[in-house]
Amino acid sequence: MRSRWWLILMLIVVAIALPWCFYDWTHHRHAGFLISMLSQMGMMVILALSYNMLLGQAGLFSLCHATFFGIGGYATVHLLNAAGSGDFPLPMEVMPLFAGLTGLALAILFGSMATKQRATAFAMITLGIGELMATSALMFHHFFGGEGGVTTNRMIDNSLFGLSYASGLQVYYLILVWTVIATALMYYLTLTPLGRMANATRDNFERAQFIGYDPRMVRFLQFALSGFFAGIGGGLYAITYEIVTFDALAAPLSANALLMAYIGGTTVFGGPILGAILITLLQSGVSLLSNSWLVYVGVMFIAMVIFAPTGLAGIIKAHDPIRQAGRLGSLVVPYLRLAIPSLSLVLGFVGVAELMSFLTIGAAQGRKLVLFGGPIDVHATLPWAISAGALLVGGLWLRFEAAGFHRVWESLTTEARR
Amino acid sequence: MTALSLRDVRKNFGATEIIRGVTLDIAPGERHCIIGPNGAGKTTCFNLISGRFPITSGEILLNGERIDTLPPHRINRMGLSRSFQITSIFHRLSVFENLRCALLWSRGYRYSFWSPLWRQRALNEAAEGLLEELNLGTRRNVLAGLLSYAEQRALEVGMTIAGGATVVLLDEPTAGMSNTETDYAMALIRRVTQGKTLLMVEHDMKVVFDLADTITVLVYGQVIASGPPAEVRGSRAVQEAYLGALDG
Amino acid sequence: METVLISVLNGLVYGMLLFMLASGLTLIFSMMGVLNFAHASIYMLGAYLAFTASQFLGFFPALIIAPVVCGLIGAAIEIWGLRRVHHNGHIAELLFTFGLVFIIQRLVQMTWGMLPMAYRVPPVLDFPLFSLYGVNFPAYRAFMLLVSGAMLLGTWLLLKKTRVGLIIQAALTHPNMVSALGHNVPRVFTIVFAGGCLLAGLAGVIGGNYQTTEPGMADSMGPIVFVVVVFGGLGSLAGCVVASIIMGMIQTFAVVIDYSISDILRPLGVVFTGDTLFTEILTVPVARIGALLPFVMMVTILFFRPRGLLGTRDT
Amino acid sequence: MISVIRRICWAFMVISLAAGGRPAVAEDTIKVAYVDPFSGPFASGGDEFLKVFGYILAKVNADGGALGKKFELVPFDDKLQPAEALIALKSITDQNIPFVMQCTGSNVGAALVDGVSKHNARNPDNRILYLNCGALATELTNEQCDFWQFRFTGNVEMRAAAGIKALPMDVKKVYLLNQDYLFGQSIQHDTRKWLAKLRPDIQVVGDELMPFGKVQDFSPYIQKIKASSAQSVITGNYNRDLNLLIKAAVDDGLNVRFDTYLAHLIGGPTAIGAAGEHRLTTITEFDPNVPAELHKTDAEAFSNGWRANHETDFSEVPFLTMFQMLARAIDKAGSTDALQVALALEGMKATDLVGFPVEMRKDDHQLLMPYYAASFSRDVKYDAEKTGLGWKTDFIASTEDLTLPTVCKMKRPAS
Repeated sequence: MRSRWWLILMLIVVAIALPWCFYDWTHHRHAGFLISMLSQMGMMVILALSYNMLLGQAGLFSLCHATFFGIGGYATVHLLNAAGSGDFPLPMEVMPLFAGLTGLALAILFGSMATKQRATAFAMITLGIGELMATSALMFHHFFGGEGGVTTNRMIDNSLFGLSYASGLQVYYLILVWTVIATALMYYLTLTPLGRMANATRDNFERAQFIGYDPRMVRFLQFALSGFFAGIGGGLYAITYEIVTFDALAAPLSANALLMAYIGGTTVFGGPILGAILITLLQSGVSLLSNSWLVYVGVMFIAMVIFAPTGLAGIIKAHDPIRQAGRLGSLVVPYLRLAIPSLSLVLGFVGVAELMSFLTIGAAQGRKLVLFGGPIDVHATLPWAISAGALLVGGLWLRFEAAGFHRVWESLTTEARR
Repeated sequence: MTALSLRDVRKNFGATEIIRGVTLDIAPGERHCIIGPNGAGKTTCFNLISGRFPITSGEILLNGERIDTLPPHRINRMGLSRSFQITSIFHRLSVFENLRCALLWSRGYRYSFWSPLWRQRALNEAAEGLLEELNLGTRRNVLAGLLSYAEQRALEVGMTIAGGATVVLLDEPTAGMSNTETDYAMALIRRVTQGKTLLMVEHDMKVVFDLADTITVLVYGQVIASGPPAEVRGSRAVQEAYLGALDG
Repeated sequence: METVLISVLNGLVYGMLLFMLASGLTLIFSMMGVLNFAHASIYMLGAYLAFTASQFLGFFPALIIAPVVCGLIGAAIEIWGLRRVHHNGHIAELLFTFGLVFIIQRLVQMTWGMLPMAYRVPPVLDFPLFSLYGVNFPAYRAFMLLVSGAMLLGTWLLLKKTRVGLIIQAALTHPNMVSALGHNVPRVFTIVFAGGCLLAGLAGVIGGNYQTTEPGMADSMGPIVFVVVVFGGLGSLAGCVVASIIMGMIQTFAVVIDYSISDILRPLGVVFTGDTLFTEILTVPVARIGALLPFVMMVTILFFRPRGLLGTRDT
Repeated sequence: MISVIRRICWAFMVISLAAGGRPAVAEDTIKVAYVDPFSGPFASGGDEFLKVFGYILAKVNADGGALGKKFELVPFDDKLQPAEALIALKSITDQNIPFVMQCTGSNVGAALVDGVSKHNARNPDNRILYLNCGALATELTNEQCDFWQFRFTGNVEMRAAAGIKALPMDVKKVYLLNQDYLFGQSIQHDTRKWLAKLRPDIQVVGDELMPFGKVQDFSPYIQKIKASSAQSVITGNYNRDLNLLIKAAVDDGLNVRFDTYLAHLIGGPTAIGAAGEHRLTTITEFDPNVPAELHKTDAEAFSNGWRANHETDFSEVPFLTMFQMLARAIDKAGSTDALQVALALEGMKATDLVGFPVEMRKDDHQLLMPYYAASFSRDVKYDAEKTGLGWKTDFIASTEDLTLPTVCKMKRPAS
């Protein structure tokens, strides 16, 4: 147990220190891009964790989770405008809480409809709700501001600690505080009767009935609470970007929540945190480097789904028995032997994908392919040969290494179990 | 006043009639066994009593109150709990968690999302006690899905009685067990259902005649005999149903 | 009066287009339980393949080639992809199809470029068949009705009357028993998935030139197809047909209705003033929210009847 | 412990630097950040404009660029999402790029106007100018106007005015059909306003909003238009929502004029094809036939230079005017400081490629420019996207015609 608290503490320290690592000494200011990416990660961690309260904890496959995130955002924007104009003075630090309450209210309304069913029927009802909300946000101007969205100004100089929230750093630390609070609360929830019964109804809702619990009520409460936390995330979104448009409650964001939770690992509480960090990096970072980042995202999902259905956290957790047996050291060499072919496989694939995309689309855009340092002539056969070669060699070699790795893994796990 | 009674209960799925008017009365504290050939409607009876399926007509009373229109969780809260023919437990929770969940409602925690479970000493002690009673102490933190078949059946029996139900329904608790396991399971059932009303479906005749105060024989959805073991053993109707008509 | 008749006809045409797309998904979704989000992408592929094939070989050969190629692509996806993911559960399968959507979209953008294709109705079908009260009814729409009708009949016959159909029907609910009887169920799954993709490809060939062929066409048809399949009920072809036609009619007639909830309440003396969100919702004419009605209906029917209209088993 | 954090920092450093897109050591150029969608279903917008800017910058740089340095375009993918655009804005200001340009989507435009003005207020030493080359909503240079935004494309009201002026006198009944979101609604509002002002004789027999991008079958709308016996449909629809509308009209045999605003957008002529002949008009900023009709040889040469190796047509004259005026403003200001360039740019008068006078109005930073009402017909010198039909200019709304009042009350920065 002790090692886990150290890990959490270390993570928080890193999160606090990170912006200062990239302080731009020449201009005496922070790397704005890094801070906004970290802020985005904070929000996405809350969104992914609150989504996993449904998918991982209660086995509810929802397709409209962004609705509560977005409504939290819209509520916060209107609250900020009201606070700014003075007729509803509210300190900035409390705004996310009100955003959460709005998310809770909407989750109660939609939850009463959706949680009457389970499995696919539940998923389809949430698909319907998601589409309804996104389109009405585009159409109705009064609350949603139509397509231009609703803008606000976060500098309402009404803060418990006298902060002006002008600089992105202060906003980032507000987000960090709320992310820690929300994560702690969500973790606490998993240790309460409702949290345990959510897992129970996920595993076997009929047995849950015969120990006195109405599965529908358990699903409903879990759905409502997850809406509360998603609303908090939405509030932080509104404070960071100071504008909320219908994109904050549209289908792509719901899909994002699902992908972050699944890639991170739904069986472990901390899984979605990993997923949120990885997906935000992919979306904000890699998308600036290449236009075909969507292909990489798609291929990564397919690889994860086939080879690692339990997600990243699932893989890490699978190492526990070996770690307890103290045999982790003997895994280092097999992992290294795996690393080289997989690196060549990945680089080969990236090479082929970029060459193909520049051959067809990039060329027309008049942009040169800059890869691994130098500009590359897309029509020359050499880059194609190298990339295809790396891909093929990497693939075959990886298959061969994987077999060896599997043998080592089996021997270690059986040994650890004895 | 009977603990549990069925009055002319009928059930049909579409056109086919499964339960054709069953009337049964079980006194408090009585150990009652239902036997009968496969497809006689034994498990369907259990599903009707426990509210899993709605009845077509008739009445079911628990301690005098009608329960045939209530959903299973309301019936359970009134003091009736059951086990399943196919083991039904929370396979991704540990054994201790399974038992603690079974205790939650009866200890009044209801749907609370604020009380921290690790600090509920009385609840945790009760769960530990149950663990010892089921002799599953060594398997405390193992995921229920990874237990052996017999251990899972024992766990399910434990969960069935954990909620303090006065009427306990056990659906073939010893199915698929070896002799030693059956003896062990029967000793466990006898011990944990002390003072409770027990209704059991069973195929193992040794178990039935060893445990039951009264036996009811169900054939094609109808009760053909009901009474103390000796009387039922001698009844011609039962022999005919089981062994087929002897003399032409 | 004539607008009603024409609207019914147009509603039927649009409904049958939805049916062509949804029938493939009904098979896949109800048979393998796979929430196939890539179904609309296969529909897009069908349209693009038909465009390329019709440039070299003309429309009618393309009508055969494009669906067959889509079917082969579907078989390849099932064998190398879905089969390996099946044991990881339905959500894993859904995520697999999610990944597919991104890849297919980028591949289409790479091979055919970003701009809409000039995939047009073939001249031989591009004439008004008849005109009713001054409004023409183009021959191509009649052709669409013909093809979708043939597809309905063909699928129905295949499922109900042929041996493969019986095996598929049986494997729908009891795959283990079917494999116990010696049928190679994984191959049946491949046949079903390939068949579903073939139907989607055929719908793409027909729908491609009726609508516009562009990289964004998959996203616009995506959600409405799920509504039709779920509203019609899982595992029921009849339900799928009825649901498609209902959705087609709604989309067509909703546009005609111009008054809103507040207009209905006004004769009862209830008038809405003030500039709040609720007045905005209550004063919105039905015509503006025509595209939303299918989702409203899906949510309501699932709430009361999870099996959908004619579904055979609970979703 | 410290070494661990140090290593993690290095990892992030590499990512964020690489994320900047260009190694910092590029030769000395004036960088202009270009934010638009380059991935996902809307990628065609950004992709097409990138080619156009490449062609324009070749000319502007050949004419000497500004301060002796060449312009360099730094693309950022916003996936048509406001949040992504604001994240990109942070990366842009980190690299001290003084100008950010955006040409697709009013939702992203509104976010950038707001984001840039807040950034400049909070970081006076690292200010940035927002060059709006495509977010058309009228509010952006009226209620939501801002000192740091310069719009180099006509807003919806200017286009509506030009469209109404170009309507033939025999049109007496019109039917309005627009998409149900900010852009479509502002077209609906401005078109009615200018119809009442310029053509009170015209009767609006229908006024309809349809869900954006969700309608698969337009025949019901065609029925309503037929029932209303309208002579012309005025619509701001574009891409899919316009192509399907016209296709449905042709299928149902409804011969009525389609007076549109954006039918000339890339891909429009291809998708509509022959169906649009004699019934389709649009309001465009330029078309290859304009210089031919006005005998402007250099403009025609420039436009043909583009047509030589693209199937699409060059119609983005305002983009060229934007860079030409920007270059002059930078030369006049003597630096790329946002405030100096802004002061030099506002009120600047220039002539566009075709030779018409244009002006960057001081009080709302809106470029006043001419618009051409053109109809889709066969007898033109240059056809559009090889469809055999091209845009024939019917009416030219001059810059004076389109100098419309503005309600912008701009907050000017102190220093």
